[in-house]
Amino acid sequence: MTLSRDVLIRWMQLFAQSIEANKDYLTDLDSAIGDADHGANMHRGMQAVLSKLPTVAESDIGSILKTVGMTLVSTVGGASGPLYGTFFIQMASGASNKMELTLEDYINALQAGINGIVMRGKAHLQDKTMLDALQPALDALKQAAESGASLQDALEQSAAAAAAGRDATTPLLARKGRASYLGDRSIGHQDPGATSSHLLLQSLVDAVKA
Amino acid sequence: MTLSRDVLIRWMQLFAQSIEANKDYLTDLDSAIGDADHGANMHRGMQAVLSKLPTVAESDIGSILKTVGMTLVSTVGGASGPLYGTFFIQMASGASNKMELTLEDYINALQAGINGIVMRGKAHLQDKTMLDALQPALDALKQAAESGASLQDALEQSAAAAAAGRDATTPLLARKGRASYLGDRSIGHQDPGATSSHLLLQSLVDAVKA
Amino acid sequence: MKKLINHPENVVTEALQGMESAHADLIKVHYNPNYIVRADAPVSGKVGLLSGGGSGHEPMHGGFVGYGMLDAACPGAVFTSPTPDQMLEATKAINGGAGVLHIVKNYTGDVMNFEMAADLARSEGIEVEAVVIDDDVAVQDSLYTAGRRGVGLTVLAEKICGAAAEAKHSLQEVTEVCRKVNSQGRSMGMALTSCTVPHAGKPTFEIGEDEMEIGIGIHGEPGRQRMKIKTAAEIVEMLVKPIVEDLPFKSGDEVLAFVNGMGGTPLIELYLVYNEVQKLLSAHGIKITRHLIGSYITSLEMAGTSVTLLKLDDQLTKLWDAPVKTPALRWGM
Amino acid sequence: MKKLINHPENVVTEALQGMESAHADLIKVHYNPNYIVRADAPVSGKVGLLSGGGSGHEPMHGGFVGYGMLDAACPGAVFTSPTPDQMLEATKAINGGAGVLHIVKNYTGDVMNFEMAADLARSEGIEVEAVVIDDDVAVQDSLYTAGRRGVGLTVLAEKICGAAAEAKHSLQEVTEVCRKVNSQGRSMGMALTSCTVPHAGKPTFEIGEDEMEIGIGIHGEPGRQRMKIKTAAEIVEMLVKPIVEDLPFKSGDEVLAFVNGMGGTPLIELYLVYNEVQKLLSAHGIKITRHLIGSYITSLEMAGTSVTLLKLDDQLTKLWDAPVKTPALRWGM
Ligand SMILES: Nc1ncnc2c1ncn2[C@@H]1O[C@H](COP(=O)(O)OP(=O)(O)O)[C@@H](O)[C@H]1O
Ligand SMILES: Nc1ncnc2c1ncn2[C@@H]1O[C@H](COP(=O)(O)OP(=O)(O)O)[C@@H](O)[C@H]1O
Ligand SMILES: [Mg+2]
Ligand SMILES: [Mg+2]
Ligand SMILES: [Mg+2]
Ligand SMILES: [Mg+2]
Repeated sequence: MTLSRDVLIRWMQLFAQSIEANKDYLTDLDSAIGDADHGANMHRGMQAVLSKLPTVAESDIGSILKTVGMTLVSTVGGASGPLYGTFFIQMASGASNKMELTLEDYINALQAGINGIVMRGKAHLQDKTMLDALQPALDALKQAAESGASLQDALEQSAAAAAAGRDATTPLLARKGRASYLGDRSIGHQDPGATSSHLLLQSLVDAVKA
Repeated sequence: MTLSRDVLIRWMQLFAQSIEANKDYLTDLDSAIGDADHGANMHRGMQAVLSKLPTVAESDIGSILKTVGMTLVSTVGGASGPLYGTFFIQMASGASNKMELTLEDYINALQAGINGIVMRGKAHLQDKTMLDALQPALDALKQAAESGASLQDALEQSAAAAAAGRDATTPLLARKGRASYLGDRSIGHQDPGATSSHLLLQSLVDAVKA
Repeated sequence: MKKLINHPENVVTEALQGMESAHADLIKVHYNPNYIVRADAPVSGKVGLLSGGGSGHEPMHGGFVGYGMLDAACPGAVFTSPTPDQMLEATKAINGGAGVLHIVKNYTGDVMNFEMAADLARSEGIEVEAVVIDDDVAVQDSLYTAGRRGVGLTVLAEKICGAAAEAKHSLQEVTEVCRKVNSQGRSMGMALTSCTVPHAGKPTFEIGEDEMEIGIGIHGEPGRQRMKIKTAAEIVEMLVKPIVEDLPFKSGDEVLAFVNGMGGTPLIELYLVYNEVQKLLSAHGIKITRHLIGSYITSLEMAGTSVTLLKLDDQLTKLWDAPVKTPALRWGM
Repeated sequence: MKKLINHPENVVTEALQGMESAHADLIKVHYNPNYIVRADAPVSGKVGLLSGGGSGHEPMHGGFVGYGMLDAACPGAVFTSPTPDQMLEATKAINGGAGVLHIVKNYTGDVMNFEMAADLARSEGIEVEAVVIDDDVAVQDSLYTAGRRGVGLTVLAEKICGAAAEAKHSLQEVTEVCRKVNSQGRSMGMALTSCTVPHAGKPTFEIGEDEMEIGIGIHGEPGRQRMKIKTAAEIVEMLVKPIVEDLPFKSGDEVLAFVNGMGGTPLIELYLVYNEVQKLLSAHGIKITRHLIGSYITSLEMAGTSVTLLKLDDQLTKLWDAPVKTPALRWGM
């Protein structure tokens, strides 16, 4: 089994839905340790992505991912705009002209996306950012692939690892992004970006199942 | 029995005390239909009067009343400053060189004071102002004098009439002062200036009794 | 009560001290009695312009003292008219021999105190005129014989008369201009929240999370009407329509539109309100040729806005455009 | 949520429309992508000055576009950094051939978006420099590697660099001046209330009637510390002491003191705060030679204040005094 163009487009549609459903939740998380806009930011961006998707209905996967990334960059703003934007643009870089992604392709793409986030945001693990959901998800994905899991199983394990990573942000003291200004007061709150990152990976699981 | 200089000075002291005790109450009344300062205004003025009283300890009644009036004019501000100020200045006009006031003198003085308020503020009865306490008080005073009441009884009846007049302001629609801007919404609230005017006349009763 | 203050008793004095140390180049502050004068007062041969009123409306009036606007301002206690002795001293301090105009907002207390001060000044040989500003169309019933309140138009009158006085117009002429401004301008205001008088320590009125007051003045007094909160477009219509109908302003008129914040309303909202005012007036064929947007006549920390429209002609436009240099209004120099 | 708005989605656009119709003589507003430019942009041979950031801080930045200050400003969504495409378009629109300086407040989002924009502009052949302002001493621990926030000093940097650019200094020189301002200025802020992001619809943080937040930023984020409310004198000491000790400012220093309101704080309180700042600094032998008092960098309707001190020398003082003509700051013309 591979990830087809249709699955990727469905992924974006489901992610947009999931953001919409969790908009207030993300904003509440961002109220506690940020500036109360993460839900609105991601929603604005994914609505723009939705309206752009028809223009890439016939394109290769690289173009789809790049369009998603460029759209996020130019509509989200804040920290999450350049970060998620770079994530998709970097994912796209190895996927140009591809009409489907194997598990291995997807692993490489996710690795590239995460590298992009680190390059742009210079965060480390445990800084209480989206990286704390994404990196464990990549690790789990690789492990699943090594142990011969199916694509679907691998994605599920990856999303589960993202959820665990997200939960593990709660006790952390933030060292990057707006939450870092709070110092000790950031402890005890779940990171909004890690939360949206889990939603992203969970949406892919749902897209594959659908 | 007459009103001596000592009684007049005690009157002002007791009025200052009474204002102090009722400061928040007067301000609350003024919050409902005005600008929440009548208590503070009167308190500021009477504190200034208190500190001026020693300078007139040896003076005639006209000078005492005039000093009270001038002090109120220059420290109270708002509507009540010129009104109470003019009241006392006009009361003083017939009392220069007097060392005591008979009941008749006091009636004349009160009449002059009220005339001053009307001249300055151009209010009519039932406009929901201090006049609605003062005018009935003067009427009652005259009636008591005609029926041969003692000074103390006359003052008591006068203060009681002021209380009734004050209470009767509640259902009125304000036509003068700040409360008039509220239109119908001024109905149902007791007038702050009528309330302080009653305190004034009640303080004289207390000063005579003390 | 949440305020950046030390003690309620000292708010006015300490704020004056702040103004004094900040703006020593423009103004001098006199204490006991309190008044603020132009650093170069009295200006010989120029009509002196005095205004004053309760404190809590900053920058009005003290922030408007300086070249091209007021010669002096008398700050009272918070929301309480100043006293005649303040006004008398200020009148004397700014009398440059051409007489003094008192610009008075129409409140019983202000009017009476200014009347007493004018009498005292005249008895000392100073020529004094007074114009009472009464522009608030929220107070519309002629039964309420205290008349209309003076609100936003006061700021425009002070600027325009200041320019006329600076141009060495006579007391008669400056007074005429002030009357003209008063006859050609109207205002109305609304509030989203109450304010808290420092002495009182609690909000002047209670108001629900979904309510607003329409037809408020500038002293935290309740308005004419309480209702559910509406959109900016609906609110602007409720403010502008009575103004336009009252004068009335007509299609083809050129106006100065003044969108004022009550103290707790941020500028982003005032621009949004201005946008609605502009749209509504242009639908009526009324053209905004000058504007003022900001919190210039406030009610402490009240959230809300007021709209003032002043019908312009060449004379008023020129006087509005003339240079002004005060702590709160400055252009052309 | 109590706001003078129509719909949360449209706040930024409608406020921009209000600015556009009010200030057509000074600025032009471009939509999709959103940016505000000087009416006469690009000014040939002059370094272009661009800043930007989330909306909700008005008048910053759009109110500072005009002669002697910014050439363009990019407004993002409320409290959200604008996007690279806005910045790229604005950069192109103000490039008069002498290069463009980006003045960036130090927030992860702002920095990343401006970095992307600068890369794009450079790839189109425009010379771009960027200076990141990070003046907030509330963020003091070097462990928190996002670094200090950019707050009040940004306003001063924009004015001073604007004067340098207007004097046709080179991109190199204007950049140097900006770095100098950043190295010589420090700020700290506090809040009495939270603010409400229109989208969110409820206050960003809850706070008791007797509490305040010390060490806040400008995005309604909670501060470093919550405590019982104190007097203005005590609050000023909590703000000014860390500022003075950090640079450090020393006896004999001449400074510009900027007392800023967060949006919901009235001017009377800002003057009172300024009075305390002045007293405290003069006790330290530090002399205020220039000042700015008002709500210039706000957090929507938040009540609170911030203090910024900038060490002055002849160069900076002259640039500060140079004429400026923008919607929100104007003098000398
Ligand atoms: N340097 C960084 N590297 C990775 N992720 C980051 C970084 N800074 C912030 N983030 C993520 O961005 C999220 C906040 O996004 P958002 O609220 O949309 O932007 P902003 O902080 O500009 O308001 C944080 O919860 C965090 O996960
Ligand atoms: N024209 C008037 N004539 C008589 N009394 C008046 C008049 N206007 C106002 N008052 C009285 O003044 C009182 C208000 O005084 P105060 O609150 O001290 O002044 P202000 O209204 O200026 O704030 C009112 O309650 C009313 O009794
Ligand atoms: Mg955020
Ligand atoms: Mg009152
Ligand atoms: Mg009053
Ligand atoms: Mg943000």
